[in-house]
Amino acid sequence: MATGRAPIVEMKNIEKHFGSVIALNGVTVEVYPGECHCLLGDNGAGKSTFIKTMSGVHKPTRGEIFFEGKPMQFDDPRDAIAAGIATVYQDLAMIPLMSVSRNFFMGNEPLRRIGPIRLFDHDHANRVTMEEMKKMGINLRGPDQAVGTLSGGERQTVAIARAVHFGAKVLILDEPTSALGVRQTANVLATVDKVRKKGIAVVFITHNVRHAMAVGDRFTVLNRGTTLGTAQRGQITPEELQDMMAGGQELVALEGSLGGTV
Amino acid sequence: MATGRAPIVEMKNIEKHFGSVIALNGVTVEVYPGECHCLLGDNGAGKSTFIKTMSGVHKPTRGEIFFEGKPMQFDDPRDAIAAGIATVYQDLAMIPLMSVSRNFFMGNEPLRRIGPIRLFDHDHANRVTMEEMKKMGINLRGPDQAVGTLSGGERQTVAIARAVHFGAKVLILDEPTSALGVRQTANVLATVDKVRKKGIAVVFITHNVRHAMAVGDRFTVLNRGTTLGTAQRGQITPEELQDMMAGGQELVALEGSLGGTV
Amino acid sequence: AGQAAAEGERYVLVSHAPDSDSWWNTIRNALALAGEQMGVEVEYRNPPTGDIADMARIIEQATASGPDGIITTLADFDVLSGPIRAAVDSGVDVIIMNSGTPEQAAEVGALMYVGQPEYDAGLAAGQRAARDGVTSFLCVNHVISNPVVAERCQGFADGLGVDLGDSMIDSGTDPSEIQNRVLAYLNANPDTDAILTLGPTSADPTILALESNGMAGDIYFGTFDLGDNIVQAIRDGVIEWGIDQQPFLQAYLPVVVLTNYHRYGVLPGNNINSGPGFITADGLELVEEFAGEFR
Amino acid sequence: MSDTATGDERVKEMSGFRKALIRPELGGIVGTVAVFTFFLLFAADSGMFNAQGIMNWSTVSAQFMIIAVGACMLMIAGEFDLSVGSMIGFAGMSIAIFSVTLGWPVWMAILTTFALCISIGALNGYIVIKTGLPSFIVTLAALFILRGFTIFFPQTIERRTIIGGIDDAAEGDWLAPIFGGEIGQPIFVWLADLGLIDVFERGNRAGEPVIDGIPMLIVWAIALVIFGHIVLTRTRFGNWIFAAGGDAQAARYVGVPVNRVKILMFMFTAFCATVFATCQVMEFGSAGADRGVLKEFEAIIAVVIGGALLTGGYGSVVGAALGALIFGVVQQGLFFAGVESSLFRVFLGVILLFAVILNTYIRRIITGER
Amino acid sequence: MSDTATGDERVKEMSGFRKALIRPELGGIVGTVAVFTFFLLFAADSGMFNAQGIMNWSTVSAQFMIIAVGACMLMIAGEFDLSVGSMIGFAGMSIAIFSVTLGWPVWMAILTTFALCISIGALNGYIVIKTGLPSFIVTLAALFILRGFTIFFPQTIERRTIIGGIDDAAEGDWLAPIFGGEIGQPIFVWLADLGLIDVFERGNRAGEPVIDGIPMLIVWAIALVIFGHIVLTRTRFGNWIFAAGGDAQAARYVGVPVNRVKILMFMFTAFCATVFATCQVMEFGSAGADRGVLKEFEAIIAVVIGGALLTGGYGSVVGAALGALIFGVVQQGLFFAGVESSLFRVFLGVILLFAVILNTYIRRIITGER
Ligand SMILES: Nc1ncnc2c1ncn2[C@@H]1O[C@H](COP(=O)(O)OP(=O)(O)OP(=O)(O)O)[C@@H](O)[C@H]1O
Ligand SMILES: Nc1ncnc2c1ncn2[C@@H]1O[C@H](COP(=O)(O)OP(=O)(O)OP(=O)(O)O)[C@@H](O)[C@H]1O
Ligand SMILES: [Mg+2]
Ligand SMILES: [Mg+2]
Repeated sequence: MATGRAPIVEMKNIEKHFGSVIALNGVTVEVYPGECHCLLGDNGAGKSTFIKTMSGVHKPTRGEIFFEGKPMQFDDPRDAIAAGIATVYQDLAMIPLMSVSRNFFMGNEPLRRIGPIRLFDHDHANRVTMEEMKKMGINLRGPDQAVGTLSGGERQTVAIARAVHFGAKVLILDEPTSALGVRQTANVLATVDKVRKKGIAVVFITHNVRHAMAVGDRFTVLNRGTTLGTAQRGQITPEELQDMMAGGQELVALEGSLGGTV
Repeated sequence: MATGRAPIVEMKNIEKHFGSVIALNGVTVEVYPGECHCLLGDNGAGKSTFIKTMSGVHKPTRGEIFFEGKPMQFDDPRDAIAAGIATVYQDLAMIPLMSVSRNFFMGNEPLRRIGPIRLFDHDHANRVTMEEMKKMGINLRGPDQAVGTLSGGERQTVAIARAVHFGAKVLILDEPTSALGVRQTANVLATVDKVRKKGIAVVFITHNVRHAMAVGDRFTVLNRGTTLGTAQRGQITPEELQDMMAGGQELVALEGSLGGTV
Repeated sequence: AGQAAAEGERYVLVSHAPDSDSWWNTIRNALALAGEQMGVEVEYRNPPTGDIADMARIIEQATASGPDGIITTLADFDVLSGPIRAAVDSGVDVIIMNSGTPEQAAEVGALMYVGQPEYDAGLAAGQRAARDGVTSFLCVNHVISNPVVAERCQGFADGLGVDLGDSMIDSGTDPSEIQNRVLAYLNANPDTDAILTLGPTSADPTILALESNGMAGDIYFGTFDLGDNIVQAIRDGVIEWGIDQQPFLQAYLPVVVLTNYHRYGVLPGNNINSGPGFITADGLELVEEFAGEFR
Repeated sequence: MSDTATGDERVKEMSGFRKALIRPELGGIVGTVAVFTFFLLFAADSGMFNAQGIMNWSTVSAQFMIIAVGACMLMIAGEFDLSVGSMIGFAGMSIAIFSVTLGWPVWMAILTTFALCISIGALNGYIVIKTGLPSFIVTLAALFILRGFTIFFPQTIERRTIIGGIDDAAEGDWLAPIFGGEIGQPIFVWLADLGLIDVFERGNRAGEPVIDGIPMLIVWAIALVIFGHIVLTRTRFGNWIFAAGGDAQAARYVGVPVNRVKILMFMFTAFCATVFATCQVMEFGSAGADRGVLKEFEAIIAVVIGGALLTGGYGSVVGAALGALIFGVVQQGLFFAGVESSLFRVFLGVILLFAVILNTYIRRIITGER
Repeated sequence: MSDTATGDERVKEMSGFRKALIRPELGGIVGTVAVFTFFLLFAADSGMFNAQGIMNWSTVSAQFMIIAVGACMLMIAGEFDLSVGSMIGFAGMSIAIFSVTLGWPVWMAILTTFALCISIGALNGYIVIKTGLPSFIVTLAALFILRGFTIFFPQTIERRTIIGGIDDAAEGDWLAPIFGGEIGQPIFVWLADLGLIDVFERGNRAGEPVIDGIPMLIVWAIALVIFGHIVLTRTRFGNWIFAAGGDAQAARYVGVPVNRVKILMFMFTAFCATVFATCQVMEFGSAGADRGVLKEFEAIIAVVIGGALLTGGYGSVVGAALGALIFGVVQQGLFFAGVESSLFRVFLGVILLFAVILNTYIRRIITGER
């Protein structure tokens, strides 16, 4: 599905060291518009670190990033966001004490000019927030409800809605479903599907092979800071993927009922 | 598998209100020794709240708790732990700045008498910690390594090892696998299986039907603070369970590939 | 603050001292006594932290509450002259006490000045010490940030005819720290001739310091203001003299003067210097009995 | 999908009235009403509410307000500054040394001092950001360092810890009246003519009204409160301040320049402290090394009484201003009511405790915090 | 399964030497060595290191140690107490009022004061636990309330704020020497005979050794440090203190009685403050209303220099004791070295900053914190 088109993000030989810890040791990944690229791997494989270099949170120790064909250097999440890379982090980027609409527009505040001064356009923010949340199936008490009063699933939805709303070209989701219930998960996966169909590139991190198989177009497996390769949808069975995710080693032997269910 | 034997914990008509929020609205559940009792349900269904009343963190607003047939009132997690109820919380009860062995024995410090004074027996604590962690397949740098330097999966394992080591009769696990990789998950499930076979009752909370089906003997589904009933293993298919977990409502319609995968 | 007292006059005394400054207790006691004896209502006000800018606000507040008279210190002429002048102009009679100079008192329009100009007192003490053969000294300043009190050291240095230089130390208010800083200083400068302390807070630990290093009675030791331990030390010969500016009079006289002025229109023609009086080992009886309370 | 959606059977409804009432400033408003009621009952005839009395507690409250605005915005941004008090002393001394000792024109002394103090604020912020240390520690160090220099410099240069004569130096200066002047004199003359306020009875100002005009201190306080309030609630930057204090990491992730926000807030706090110091120096004409002692606590107390959260991310400038008003009125009011002044601290402590307990309760309702 | 297992190819090994070196007290040790080296170089001939000089800075350091031990353990338990300084003033005044004004036997006055102050500590803790407010606010309120009463009571009862004559009252009391006495006099006489320490050359004590004995203050400091160190590192309760400060919620979950631990630590802090006050009162024979001002900061600074984490869960009593030693030596050393005394605050601030930066670095290595 990706051939013929130019990749929107190319990460080449990315390395990232934290002091004495080598978190990434040369990872190369390409992401194409309109695809859902799944990033899989063990705990501590370096998935979060990798997408954080993509979104400007970390600067890679070595390696290059091309965005829409041009070499790019993100000094700051702001730069990445401005370029069109929106990220929903594993540790949710929501501020519980602030209202939903302030959170929704955090970092992208709509402005209204009054003469020379530019003010935060609260009316616009509130209206858009209510609309967007309704589209996602969430009825807020009001736009000034504090995020702290929302459930985990609701917050996740706000975060995704926010990323999509601001016209991201690339949407990165770091384990968005790990703490979610069945319905909430279905909802998120459906959203991913919808977003992808709009031509947005989605990078999706998960530990759940089934979730990956459900929405993924391509699958990259990381292991201890290096990549074990990228597979196209249909070229790989869930079982093979599972094996790769476990780092190619034999799984701990489980008796009877347990085999193959995880 | 549970019939004929007396339940070790009986929770009858438990209600729990937080100010104006009714988190539990009359939940009745029985747990038998040697079974793995899965607690399932939507986000915010009240699963965590329920097990917290079982482990003495919250006092139920209404309802009764019987432990080994006798009515019990836990004023404090200490009481529950003393009675033999050990819990691994969703928000891990580990202190990152403290060493593994101090964490392992936190609340159960081994003492050594020197005349009239009783001191913390560090040697014993260190030895036991190293042994227990090795049994779980984790090689520590040393017992005084800070928990903050462990990965999420490792911490989870410490928490479970700790609970098992202190001779719990009931082991409660709140979403232990949600953030874990494939291998780590398999490991935890295998541990649950092992623990259950020792005759310990396990209460296992998860959003993943497959994990539940893999180790569960009985399944109780909570929905908006009430129970939708308890099913025996083999009496229910994963699909039925899935439906119940989603609160009996139709799932958000997903196209093609997505159906039935979550 | 009702106006129910026998004759109805109400006087407010405003000091620059922080709450905990014990020297001002004598002032408060004398004020209360004078109020009782004259049948007038008296109030004592001070900035809790000793901030003189806050004191200016308190004078303004006192003016707003419309008393018959205000008795105030003039700890910082620049800061306080405005509010005091405003008080005078709005019809409140003002007497300056304690700090300031007679000239400054006249300039702000006060009726008179009762007190001991700090610099002059220090100067007198310095001249006396010079006569006794002192050539170098240590000034133990427990309120380094209060400029009024530091004037005493400056005056003393000028009286001796030496440069203040490093002779003044910031001792802090903790007795043990004062004691040990004095010890440290004397250790490092063993040829110091004299010690000047600026009140009981610094004098008491200094006495202990001298007792512990054996210089008690040996080194020339003078202090400002009185307290139990100072009197005892004068008796023991540890302290040469204490400068008594007679705080009692500084509070008592203005009340009496103001009351009589308001009742009968009589007013002394001059300022009253309540000090410096040098208290030495002779004639300590009454001083001893009332030290810290009325002396 | 939503537990908190309208009509959720698991949440009892809150009345509309109660909801309208519940704002961050509520604690401050309740406190202000309580305090005024109290003093109207117990000190009404003491002159506290005549023109001079009102001017008196207004001025004191305005002083607190100026530093409270800075402290409030910094606290909302998740940090705080214990060096405010020392900064006040330092700024005043700096103006005095530049203008009196070095003989610079006063406007230059003031502008240089502003530049200097704001740089120190920026340095505080920079250290906090770079080292990741708690601001408590960093600004505690600054508290000691600044106070040390404030005593050291004048003592070394001028051999005393108080420097006067600034009013003479400021004569005819164009900048000085902006801090030390007064406005609205004609209004007061007119009010005095109407007999609404008293006039001086004697002296060379006999016949003039007892109140000259509104000191610039009060103007600055009001201006800063309005400025702070608008920035905080109406601008993009205000949203960033809340975000930086609520969860700095989360804010960074979505592209809020948290470091810049925090450093700017440290600078703003320093600015407010310098405004305070400049007004004081221009009004009184002298700078002392002990100015501003404990003011950092007073600022923090005013802010906390006004409903802000010590840990950041929540609060309101209007609340902080009300906190300052309460503080000022109580402090001066106790004098008017003739209460033994050593009990002032006791009252302050008790009010602080009650205010925070009330505010915590209000905040829990608003934010659903647990 | 483990990333951090030995032999992980992704982690560079740390040398054994470096590992042995890395302890929470390292910062304190480095600081102590640095400070002593400095003064040995620059003030060796000033008498700082003769018998009297050593006793001098030892006494000052011992004072800091007494309050630092309490503050340290409380800080590790995740709270802190700004009312320590006020508590010192309050406790001293309480002993004075009971023994001098009310004429109670001194031992009864001391014991009653201990009971009273420890109860106030417990109340502080209780309010913090029950309301969930930050201890900063609660103890700030206590700071004001206690200081207010410390001034108010003696002023109302005795009409003065310094009460003397406690030494006379303590004559022959069995408890007083435990706080105000000295031990080891014969040793010093013997040392003086050997010529190892000087004797007074002039004054009324000529011929006696310059040091009488070791003040009980130092004995108390050492005893408290040892006690605190053992409790913290060697007992079950010590583990609970770390747990309560590291993550109160997590500790509660596994059955640590967090509330009890925290309240007990508040009580212990109050106990230390009272020991400090009692030693001071017994040594100086008088109690003043301004005793202890700013001591809360000094205690916190000593603890933080000693490597404890302001946010709790990490630290060491030995470190805090070293912090107190550094503090005391620097303070007295500057006097010996003849540095302008107003610069002491500047040094203090600078040392504080450097110490915490060093400590943060060490802690990150130990705990893998990011
Ligand atoms: N800021 C940091 N400093 C030091 N080490 C870090 C830092 N962030 C991550 N690491 C280390 O880098 C490695 C990769 O971490 P990362 O969070 O990227 O893993 P992950 O694949 O996202 O794991 P998970 O599935 O558990 O989320 C881990 O060993 C981790 O401990
Ligand atoms: N301390 C509390 N105060 C107020 N409301 C609470 C509290 N704890 C839980 N709740 C509310 O009670 C309900 C049940 O929460 P609970 O955490 O038990 O859900 P859960 O089933 O564990 O959900 P998840 O699968 O997301 O972990 C939610 O609406 C939650 O907001
Ligand atoms: Mg991750
Ligand atoms: Mg839960």
